[in-house]
Amino acid sequence: MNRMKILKKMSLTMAILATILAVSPIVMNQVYAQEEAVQQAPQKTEVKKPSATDELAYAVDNMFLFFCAVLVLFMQAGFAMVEAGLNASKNTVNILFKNLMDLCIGVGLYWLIGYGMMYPGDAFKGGWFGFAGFGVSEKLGDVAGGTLHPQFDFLFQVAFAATAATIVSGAVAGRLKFAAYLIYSAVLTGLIYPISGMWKWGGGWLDAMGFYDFAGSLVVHAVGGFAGLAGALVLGPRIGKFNQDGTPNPMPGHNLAFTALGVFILWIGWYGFNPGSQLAFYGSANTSAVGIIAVNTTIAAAMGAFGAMLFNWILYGKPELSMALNGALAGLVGITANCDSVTNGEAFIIGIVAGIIVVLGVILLNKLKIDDPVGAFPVHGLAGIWGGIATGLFGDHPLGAQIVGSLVIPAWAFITMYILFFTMDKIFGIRVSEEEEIKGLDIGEHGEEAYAGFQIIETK
Amino acid sequence: MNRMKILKKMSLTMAILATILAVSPIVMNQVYAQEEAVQQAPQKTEVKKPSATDELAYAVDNMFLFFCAVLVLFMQAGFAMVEAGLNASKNTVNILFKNLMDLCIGVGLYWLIGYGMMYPGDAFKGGWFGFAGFGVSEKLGDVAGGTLHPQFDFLFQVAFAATAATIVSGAVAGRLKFAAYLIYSAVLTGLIYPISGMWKWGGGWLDAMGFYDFAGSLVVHAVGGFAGLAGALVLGPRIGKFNQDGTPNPMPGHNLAFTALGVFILWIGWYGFNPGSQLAFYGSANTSAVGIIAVNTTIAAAMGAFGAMLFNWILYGKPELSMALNGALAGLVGITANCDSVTNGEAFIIGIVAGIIVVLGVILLNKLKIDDPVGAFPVHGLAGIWGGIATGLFGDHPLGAQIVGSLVIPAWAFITMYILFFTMDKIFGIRVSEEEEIKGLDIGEHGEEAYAGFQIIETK
Amino acid sequence: MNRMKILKKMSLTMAILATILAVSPIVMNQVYAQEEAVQQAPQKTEVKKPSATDELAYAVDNMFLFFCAVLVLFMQAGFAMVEAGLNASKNTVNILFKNLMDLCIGVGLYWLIGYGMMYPGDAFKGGWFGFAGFGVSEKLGDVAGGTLHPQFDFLFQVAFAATAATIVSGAVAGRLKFAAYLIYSAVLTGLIYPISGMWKWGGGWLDAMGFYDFAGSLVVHAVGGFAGLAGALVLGPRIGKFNQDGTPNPMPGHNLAFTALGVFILWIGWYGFNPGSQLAFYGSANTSAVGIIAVNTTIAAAMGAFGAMLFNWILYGKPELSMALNGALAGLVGITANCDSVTNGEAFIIGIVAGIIVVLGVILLNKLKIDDPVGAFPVHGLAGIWGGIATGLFGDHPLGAQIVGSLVIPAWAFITMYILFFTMDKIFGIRVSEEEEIKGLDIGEHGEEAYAGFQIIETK
Amino acid sequence: MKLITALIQPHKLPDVKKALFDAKVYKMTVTSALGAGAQKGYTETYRGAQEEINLLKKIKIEIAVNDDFVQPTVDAIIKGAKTGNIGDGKIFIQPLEECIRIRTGEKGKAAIG
Amino acid sequence: MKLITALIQPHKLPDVKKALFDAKVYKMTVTSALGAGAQKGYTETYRGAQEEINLLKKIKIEIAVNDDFVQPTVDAIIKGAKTGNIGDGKIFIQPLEECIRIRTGEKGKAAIG
Amino acid sequence: MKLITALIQPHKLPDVKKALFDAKVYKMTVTSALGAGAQKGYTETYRGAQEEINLLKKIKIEIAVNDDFVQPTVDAIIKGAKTGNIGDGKIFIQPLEECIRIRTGEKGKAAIG
Ligand SMILES: Nc1ncnc2c1ncn2[C@@H]1O[C@H](COP(=O)(O)OP(=O)(O)O)[C@@H](O)[C@H]1O
Ligand SMILES: Nc1ncnc2c1ncn2[C@@H]1O[C@H](COP(=O)(O)OP(=O)(O)O)[C@@H](O)[C@H]1O
Ligand SMILES: Nc1ncnc2c1ncn2[C@@H]1O[C@H](COP(=O)(O)OP(=O)(O)O)[C@@H](O)[C@H]1O
Repeated sequence: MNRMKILKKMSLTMAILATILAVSPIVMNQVYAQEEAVQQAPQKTEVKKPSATDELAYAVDNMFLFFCAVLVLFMQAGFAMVEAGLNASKNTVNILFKNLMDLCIGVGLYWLIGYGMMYPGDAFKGGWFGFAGFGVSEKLGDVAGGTLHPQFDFLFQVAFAATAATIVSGAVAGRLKFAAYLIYSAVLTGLIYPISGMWKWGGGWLDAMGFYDFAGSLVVHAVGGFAGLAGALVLGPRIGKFNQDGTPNPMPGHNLAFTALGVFILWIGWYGFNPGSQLAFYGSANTSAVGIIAVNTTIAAAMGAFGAMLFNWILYGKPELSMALNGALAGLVGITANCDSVTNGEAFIIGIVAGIIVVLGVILLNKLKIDDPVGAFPVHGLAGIWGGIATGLFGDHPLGAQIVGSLVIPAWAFITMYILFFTMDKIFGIRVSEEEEIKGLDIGEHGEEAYAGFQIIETK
Repeated sequence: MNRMKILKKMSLTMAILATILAVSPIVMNQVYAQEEAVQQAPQKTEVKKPSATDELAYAVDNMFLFFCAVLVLFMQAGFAMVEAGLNASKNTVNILFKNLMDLCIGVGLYWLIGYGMMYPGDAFKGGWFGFAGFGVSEKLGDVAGGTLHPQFDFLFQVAFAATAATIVSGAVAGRLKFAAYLIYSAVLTGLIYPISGMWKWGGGWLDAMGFYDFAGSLVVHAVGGFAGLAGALVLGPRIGKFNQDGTPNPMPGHNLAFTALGVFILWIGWYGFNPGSQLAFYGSANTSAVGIIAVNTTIAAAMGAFGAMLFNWILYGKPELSMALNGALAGLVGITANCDSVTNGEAFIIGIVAGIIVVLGVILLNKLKIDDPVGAFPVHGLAGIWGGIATGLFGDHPLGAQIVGSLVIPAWAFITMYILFFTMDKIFGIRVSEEEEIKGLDIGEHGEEAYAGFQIIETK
Repeated sequence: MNRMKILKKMSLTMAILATILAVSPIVMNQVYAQEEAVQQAPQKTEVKKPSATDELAYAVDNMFLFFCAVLVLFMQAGFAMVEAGLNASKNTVNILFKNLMDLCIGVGLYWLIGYGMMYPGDAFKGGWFGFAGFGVSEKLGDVAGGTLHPQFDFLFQVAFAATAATIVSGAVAGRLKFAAYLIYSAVLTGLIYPISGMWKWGGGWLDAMGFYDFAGSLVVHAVGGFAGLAGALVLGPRIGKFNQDGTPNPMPGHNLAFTALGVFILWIGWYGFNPGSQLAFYGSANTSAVGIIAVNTTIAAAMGAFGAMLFNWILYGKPELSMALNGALAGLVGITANCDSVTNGEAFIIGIVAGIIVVLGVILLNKLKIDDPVGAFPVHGLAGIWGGIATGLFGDHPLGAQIVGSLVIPAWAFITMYILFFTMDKIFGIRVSEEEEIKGLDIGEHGEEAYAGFQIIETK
Repeated sequence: MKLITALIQPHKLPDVKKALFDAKVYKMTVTSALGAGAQKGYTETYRGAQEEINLLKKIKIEIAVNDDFVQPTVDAIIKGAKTGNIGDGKIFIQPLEECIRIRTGEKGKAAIG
Repeated sequence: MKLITALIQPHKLPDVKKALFDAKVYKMTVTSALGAGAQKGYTETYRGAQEEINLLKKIKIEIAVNDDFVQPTVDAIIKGAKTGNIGDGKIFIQPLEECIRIRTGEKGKAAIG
Repeated sequence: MKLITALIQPHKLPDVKKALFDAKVYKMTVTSALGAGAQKGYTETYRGAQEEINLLKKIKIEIAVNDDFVQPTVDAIIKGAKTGNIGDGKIFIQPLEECIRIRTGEKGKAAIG
């Protein structure tokens, strides 16, 4: 009986797949037609043969971006480890799965529509929205230093989109339905992130206004952090997080070694995130910029961890690892917007302040009775805003524009995502049942436990 | 007494070592003599000083290959984590050890003889077997774009050899004797893999026939996958895997977080595997090719995971992480042969199909009562063949030659490895005792447990 | 009450921070003033515009160093995993925290003073000590192949400093106070390592003498290994390590999967460590050198693991994973000094001998009743010295100078660090209380456990 | 003296602890266990294989008490653990002949509390 | 009522469970344990240090039953766990004075099954 | 026959094992447990939230013995586990009605040792 059902489902799927395979060439041709239309104009200049120097500079810059993209993609492993480690073992499969699907859905949708919305081309300069067409060109454009092959550019950008999406999975951990998460993830990477991304990096209105965000303290991290806040608010805290008198209970993560490994991986991945955002290595000005960016990134991360450790030590009388790890990430987020505009010494200060902000942010969330299991909001939301402001304070960019951008982008992410989570909640309910939450989402949502054979005693 | 024995063994080893040290210069000279003889001819052209452009292009291409090789070598960590996570905790040390030794033995033997057999030079064009001599040249050859230093080429190729070998360790997990595994590993990396590798990449008969396998869906992955199938067949299933009525029992892995981390690492490593197989970055045609390869790889991986998740969801009513992770790998394996020959859209389809194949492959193995604990055969064997066929379907390569290659290489690996495992089994028995299997190979083979202090309740 | 205290501390910290923020510009200006003074002279030559070839070569070399630096920084994750895995679960947070802080403090201090002490410039050639000024120049110097931007150079060097420091954390695991460790770490990265580093790499007296240490078997690894030995000696063994009759008890690590992962990561990181130490890729001589270095590194690592496994098998009748993993690291340490000066075949021998040394070193430590929980001394100290000697035996460098350097550097590290640990111990006691040691440093020092929810049965 | 053993739902441990503390029962020993009872397990398919998981995670609490403390202790456990749903658990009461405090060698009533 | 405690080889748990189910014993509590008994441990050398491991992994099953169920339960355990080799394990039987179902407050025979 | 249960500090297990072996008690079952007793726990703040941890890690040793072995066993446990500090632990003694060796079916005195 059961077997019959499965066989039936199998054949059905196969039939659908066959149909897809049959029609796909047509669809794909359509995609390419549109795409080629868009790319027509610039392709013309391709006629003249590039010089050896152009070819070499082109190779150097694209190779640089390629390896940077790989580093940024590696961050997905870092997020997965950080978030899995900071949550209960009974939700491990769920968290890992959300991280994997972020990337997979992100790649699919950002390829299909997101990239075209985020980089719509000069026609939409200074605007609020644009679209360059489906897919990503596979054609070679101009060959010269500083010019990027669209495929490499896409690879780099899609990793950023996946990063923004994956930040949220930690904030909503332990209680959000898996299917709701997949919908959220699709909307963020396919719509919300590309739109606000276009405002700055696609040449939109924030860019025209003079707002500066080098590698995405706001465009990427604050978007993720505030989307996570929205999710945490709509969901409410996990069972047992807050007592009736409002005091919080610790719900410690099940594997801090995973969390530490994840932070080291993220730190490493950030060497793609920030330096890669220079988008060029050739030319001594670029080379020099990348060098300063890399060192600033390192110093801010180090001081973020150090600052958080020290501040926590002063406040609570002990150095806490999970806080220092959050501090390192906050330092990295804080320097992201301005790593090319500040000195090593200023990076030092930006890092320490970011580390302190994260400790205060955790206190603030506890006060407000908001449950963000991994500290995604303090790390990416608050330190992201700090990054935007610091760009004005230290980095010779107009403070006014920085403040506008540092308010508008978080607000955009928060409001749209609040509406999304709220609407989904009204329609089908986004929170798992109390029983499922208690038993763990691994059993409830996936029927698969992460640690078969290990005896685990969970008391929360 | 015990101490005396150890002291005796120690001095014996030292004596042997001293002898080796004494004779090694002679042997080594021998190696170099042969090697230099082989390299004589091309070395001659080295006389003229290369131009700055040649030097630069040479640097760019070799640097590209260097970092790609590092990424491929990183895949060893990925395999170790995937396989350790998908098995019982009582076999963790054994699995990790096999993965480490794959690499170590692979490096030793592939350096000594494998590389010379796989790339025997033009003299053996179109043939079945050749040998260029022991070791790898340390001499600089031609300096120009697209030319690789033999040492970098070796580094890249040895990582591929180790990959092919390590695939098997998952399929035979939990029951194969460690010593038998070491022998298998030596034979594969020193003999079987280089021979079939030569047929295609060394310019052998399959290459001459027009068979295409860009980065090794068949040459690397199917070889590993079918060797694993041979091992699993000779060994038979683990105790408790199948009931008397033939139905399978779940034997879930002990740490899916390791498995997920491993898959992320493998995904990252594949950016060395596929793009690096272009073997050049300089020249806008190469640059463009690498860009398309990298994006195709990404899309296929993402869609492999997505397809496997969805198909599993449809069949069994739940999204299963371990299946989605296998799906990502299957997508990667499927795109490996053709990543330079298909469009992004085709990569999308190749990935989804690979994801579905892996689910069907697991069902098939259960039906056939073959026990492959990590799904090595569906992921590397079946998706490998799919990659070869897809190269013909989508990639403008003659379908006939693709089918021949996609049958011959798996058959070669399966038959030779079946003979090897079978013969070893007849001579000394390759399966551990029932008692050892039940207690775990960590205690039986290594006297070392992976998780001292953790209380583990294993019931299988 | 508690809340009032925390609020008070919070405002105090804020006040201090505000003051720092206010005075920091002044201090920073000071740093830059000094720094620019130092950089004045070479800056002058910057006037003439570099040629395209110079720009390209500059980009290639700096990009090479950048990615190598990232790989070396990744080694921090490797050390964290290796050391965490080889210790008891009750000390996991502490070990991870020490590894994190090594890097953070190292970055801060090595940036502020260490780099200026280690590379003081030509003025201090052949000397014992020098100082170029605070901070690191952010100015572009000469643009040409082989010239490095100071920021990239710093990034690469600081990763080395952090490596030297982090080696110690394993040797003193399970009993050293966290605060004492922070002090040690600051002294090593800010003072001891830069001084002896200057002797060789900063152009000091050892360099003048003809001593050769390509990538730091001694300058980095032996410094760490012998500093660790000093710490282990001052501290004495962990409770329960040695019986009254002097025989050692096994205190197995709690997670060998972490240790294996860590070793794979370190191995990968070493492709930055050794090849990067060529400090240039452009120019076929450099390209060729890097290729040979990378392959030698690979072969030595493989043979180190293989040698250790085999020797352990011969001695104790079983292949032990933790020993093979240590062997891989020993092979890597052993080849570090000479990877550019030996052939592949010699690397083979150097690796095997290093693997054997590590097994003997563990036996030696047991005999001497010294407790080094992770084998830091055999791996980094003994194999480091072996690397120095092997440079003389195989590498065409004067054996005399090699012996001097291989004695002086370890002695320097051992003596200064012994004095430091001893003095700290006299002043405030560096060992945690017996009760804290038994319960674990995670609870005692950090009030945070690594594995919440897992039932762990520790019997030592 | 009696030894009271209770098997409860894991997430009820904090409530039971609180109820016991309110009843002035401060001493206990807690272990984790897997239990099969009236509560139905769940079915898992794992990679195409099916299995009924009928051993569910439980917490086992053991409390040694003097005879006059038996009823209050049982009441407290029920108060903390009861939800009215299947899976709430069971309490077992066994005779306890002697109790010794290792530190002092005290026995019986003096040792138990 | 009696409390039956069995210590068995870990890999025999599925068989014992099956035998118990066949004997209509559906309720039990399972924990993991380390046991020293007639079964010899094994010697490990770890990085040059030797140790005899004499605590082996065991599974502990506890079953509370009415008196007339004691013999069938013991028989079922033996059926499932016996191989004839050292290490097969032991069964202990203790008096059980009371059994309470937390959900309903039922006692004794009514509660145990 | 009696069932002796001891709750001791985890790090005292090797000493207790040794003392038991010296007293010729070779059979036992060991589990890990969390215990609340006279020993005070410790307070943790975790990310700004406070909690008193009052369940401390303990080791539980169960030994089934013949009546004449009760005293030597208790003495051995005390010898191995006692430090004089709070937290040393407790020993419980319960009646044991039957003991069966699964391998042979032997019962009672013959089975216990
Ligand atoms: N007869 C028994 N023997 C041993 N353990 C039992 C017995 N009955 C119940 N248990 C334990 O108590 C737990 C709860 O039992 P259950 O029947 O689910 O509760 P309830 O009947 O109150 O809903 C079980 O999981 C099992 O661990
Ligand atoms: N007297 C005892 N007290 C407590 N536990 C015991 C006792 N005898 C045996 N055990 C437990 O039973 C398990 C199996 O005992 P063992 O002597 O190996 O079985 P057998 O004698 O049937 O071969 C032991 O590992 C231990 O956990
Ligand atoms: N009445 C009791 N019931 C159950 N377990 C107890 C009881 N009293 C003590 N224990 C167990 O014994 C352990 C040690 O008790 P504790 O009071 O700390 O020892 P002591 O009083 O000898 O210093 C506790 O952690 C707990 O596990």
